[in-house]
Amino acid sequence: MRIKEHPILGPLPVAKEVIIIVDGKKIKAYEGEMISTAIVASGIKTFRYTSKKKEPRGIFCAIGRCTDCVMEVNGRPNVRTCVTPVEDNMVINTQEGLGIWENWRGGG
Amino acid sequence: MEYRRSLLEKTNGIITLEKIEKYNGYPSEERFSKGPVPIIECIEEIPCNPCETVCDRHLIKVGKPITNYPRLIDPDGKCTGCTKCITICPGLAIFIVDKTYSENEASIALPYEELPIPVQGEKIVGIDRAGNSVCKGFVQKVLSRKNFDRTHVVTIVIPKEFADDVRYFKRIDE
Amino acid sequence: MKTELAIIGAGPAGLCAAIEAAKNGVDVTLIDENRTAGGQLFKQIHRFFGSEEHLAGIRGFEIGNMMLEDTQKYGVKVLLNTVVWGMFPDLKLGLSNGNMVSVIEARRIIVSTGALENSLSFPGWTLPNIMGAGAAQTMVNVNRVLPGNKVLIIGSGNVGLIVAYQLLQAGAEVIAVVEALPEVRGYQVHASKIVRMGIPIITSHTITRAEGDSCVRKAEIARIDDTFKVLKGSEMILDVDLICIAVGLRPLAELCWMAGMKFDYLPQLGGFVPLHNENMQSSIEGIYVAGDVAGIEEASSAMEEGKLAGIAAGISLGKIVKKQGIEIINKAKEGLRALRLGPYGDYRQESKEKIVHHYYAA
Amino acid sequence: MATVLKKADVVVIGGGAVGTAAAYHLALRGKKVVLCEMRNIAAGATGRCGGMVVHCYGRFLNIDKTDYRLKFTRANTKIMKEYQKNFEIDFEFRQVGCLDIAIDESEFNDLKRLIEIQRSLGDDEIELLDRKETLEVMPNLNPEVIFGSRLRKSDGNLNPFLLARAQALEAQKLGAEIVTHTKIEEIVIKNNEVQGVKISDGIIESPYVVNATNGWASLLTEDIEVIPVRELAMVTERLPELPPQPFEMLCNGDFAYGATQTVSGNYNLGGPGPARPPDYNYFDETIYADEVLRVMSYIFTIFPGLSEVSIVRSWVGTMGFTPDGMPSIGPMPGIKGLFIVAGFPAGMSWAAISGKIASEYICDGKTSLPINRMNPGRFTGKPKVQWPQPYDLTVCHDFLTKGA
Repeated sequence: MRIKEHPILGPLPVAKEVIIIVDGKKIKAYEGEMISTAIVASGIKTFRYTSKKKEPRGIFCAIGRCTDCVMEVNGRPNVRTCVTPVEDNMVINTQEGLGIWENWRGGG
Repeated sequence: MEYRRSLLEKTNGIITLEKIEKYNGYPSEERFSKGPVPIIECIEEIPCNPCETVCDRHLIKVGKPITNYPRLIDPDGKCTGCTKCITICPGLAIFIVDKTYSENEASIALPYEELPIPVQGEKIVGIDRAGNSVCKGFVQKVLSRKNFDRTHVVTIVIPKEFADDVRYFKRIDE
Repeated sequence: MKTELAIIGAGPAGLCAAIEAAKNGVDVTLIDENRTAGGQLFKQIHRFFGSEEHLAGIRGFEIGNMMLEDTQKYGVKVLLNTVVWGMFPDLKLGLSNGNMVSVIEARRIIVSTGALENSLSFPGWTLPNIMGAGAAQTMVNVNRVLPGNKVLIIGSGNVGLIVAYQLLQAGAEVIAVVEALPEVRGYQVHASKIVRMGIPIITSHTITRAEGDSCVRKAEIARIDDTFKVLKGSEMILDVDLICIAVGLRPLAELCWMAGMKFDYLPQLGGFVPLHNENMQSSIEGIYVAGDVAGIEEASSAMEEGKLAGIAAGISLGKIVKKQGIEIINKAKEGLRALRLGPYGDYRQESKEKIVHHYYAA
Repeated sequence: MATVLKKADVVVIGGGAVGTAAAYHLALRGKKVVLCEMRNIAAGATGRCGGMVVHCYGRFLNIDKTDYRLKFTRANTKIMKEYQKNFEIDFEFRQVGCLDIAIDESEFNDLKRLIEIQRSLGDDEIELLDRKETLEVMPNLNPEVIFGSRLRKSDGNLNPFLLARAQALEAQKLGAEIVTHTKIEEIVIKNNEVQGVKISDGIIESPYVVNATNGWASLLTEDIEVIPVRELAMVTERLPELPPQPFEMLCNGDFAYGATQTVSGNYNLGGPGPARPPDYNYFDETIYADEVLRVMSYIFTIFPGLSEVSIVRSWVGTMGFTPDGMPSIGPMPGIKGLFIVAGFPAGMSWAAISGKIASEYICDGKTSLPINRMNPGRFTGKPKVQWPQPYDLTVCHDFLTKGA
């Protein structure tokens, strides 16, 4: 959940509210924050399932290095949600294995 | 959670009065009788000396190199209890103990960086260096100055015999 | 695109290098893949150690803000959201920003790309909400969101101890800090603080298993002997929903490998470290390294190494008068020497001397 | 006199797909084999290539020897299918087809002529596809650029690391010794007879030596003249399998740019990376910005979808060409006991059969397939081929296609 009041950092900075759609559900987010922030704030911890063993995975490094937090964003899989800021009505899906490339020019 | 107690029993990393006495020195009862005394509980050679530079009366000595153990040099009780040293210390390892607060009570000014900030008069439990609750007391004063950069100085009052052990507190209602 | 000095990574080392060089007339381009500069500074809400020159007593993110202002003041060109995807032999850097790909040519390069947290494998280690302690610190202090409420921390170095405190500040309950070795690894002052606040530090213990489904739910810790063998029967199951791994960091030196730098293996400095001399010049002419990429230390040393590299590059570019440059270099070296003392500093000083020795021997 | 470290029936030099194949097939015949590798298994060309299995690599060059080459590459595929039945390691060999793409009308007409020649030489598999048919087989290609293609359904790809490791493991199980990080200083020859090999701390005595070092082969045996060719390779992030999935594209004549998808979903991209002035060092494994951009942008014109995909890593590999484009497989004339297996532009399509032939020759003195056209000594005494300098693509294209 979001840290509304922090002893050192003070209150949450005011930011424009945006809506993102995660697995079909509308979730509130703040402009400029990372996708992973909004996802974790909404209580979701699993971002993807691995392709072979279908195991749940979530944030590990939070600095865009380990790719364990990748999800499908606007029809493109493998997007590192910990370093990608949210945009209004972004469509985000939990990634199953290698994910589905929707409107990809290279798509089959 | 029942394992809470068994975990606490096994804990390591507790700083002891002997070590403080050995590395930083601990005020004598005679020095305590003169008024507030900063207690520095920083028993390792770590490269750090803001406590030395912040004291307007130059009562804390580190010297060169800055890994020397910090020591209070204030035999005549020049310390005014201004608490600058408490809030500058990166390790939150400095407290001011005033055993002259009252006949059988002592006050302890300690750094506090959590929410909610305590309120004057609030009932508290005194916690020692190992995390154990050892006595009851109350919040005597809360200082929240801008130049303390978000570290508040909470002064609690507890029975005098615990003044050498209590270094933290918890609210009663918690 | 051409520049005199390209600096890769705008953390404490990169920022200091950029400021010191630009202050002395060098045309600097500072490149960082993130949306904001500052690197680890902005998740460090605690006060820095060191002395006045190291800006001790000031909180990490305040230092970050001060440096961002200085970069504007001294005219540093800052390229954010820009990934350096390649460092090529003739001091060329491949950049990409969005889907715009370009190549920048520099006369000198400073690599200050920082470090990555180590992971630790145990049954269940890939479960969601088992993350690096630095990652949790970023989530809490930068992204302002608490990933879990009942936290177990593995590793009692400064990162483990500080993150335990900062999770508590953010309102989480820290169940315990678990340490494999018999004694606490980080500064005593950090340990004393969390112990008095009720967080037990359990030494000679490690995590043997984690369980959960869409999130970690349980962690099993157990006592181990000095050969790290688990003592049967000493297992304890803890209810947790977040496990933070604080078992050290390693340099993020892919660009250094790619450019063909020579390396040394020094576990005390995080593993494979690019060879460099006392002025941070790497084994490749014209390329310097600074900060955690040149050996894991803390932000204060990274800042001093950044100054060192910035000035050394400025001198070799002929833009900084040698005499004046040497003064700043010696001051930075004094700053580093002061930080590399005592039980937590001696081994780093010794390792750094070994690197410089191998640099000249290679 | 250097100390004799050990004795072997055969010393194989080179730990790539070809060397490990030779070690395996020799060990299968009960020979005491020692394989020496300068770096690590599959650290040379094998570990840097796209893993393509192409039964008839290239276009004009050696088109007249189609039937001869198909004997080897078809036998190679048969052996690899046997491997798959009893090898412990699965090296991910799949026959998903290969498209050789024509990017303009003249190339398309070339392909038409080539296919007639191939068919006349007994190649019943090769098919000519026009643009529509090509795009049906691989819809992600760029219709504006594609004119048509040549398709062979039995081509495919494999994991080159795993092939080399699989063969090495099976060879070890049969008693072969694999020695890595061991550089051969010289092949010891006394009065034209192999005595063994010299390494830093001594000699390994052996009556037979197999030189399977491909791009580096001429450094140990000058006269066989294998020319190292620098190739740039890249790998993308993992993508779902693109249905249907013939993989590799050969285009722009013999200087192939290629894209092949691995079993785990990454796309391997490749293209020519000519050696750089001033010293034109073909063994230079460092990467240069301009060549990465060139290979990437060329492939993206053919396969636009890939431009939205991240490139994760790029590296350089060293292939081995011979002046006439045919591999050099056979005993070295005039030197008893020295067998050469080198000079493969498409190593993965020849490795297994070349290893088997080496073991046949060493064990039986004859081979199951005729190796007369690949005599390693065929260039001895002829003027050394001067690789055209500066080595630029168009010049080399003509050089390779029209021969020396």
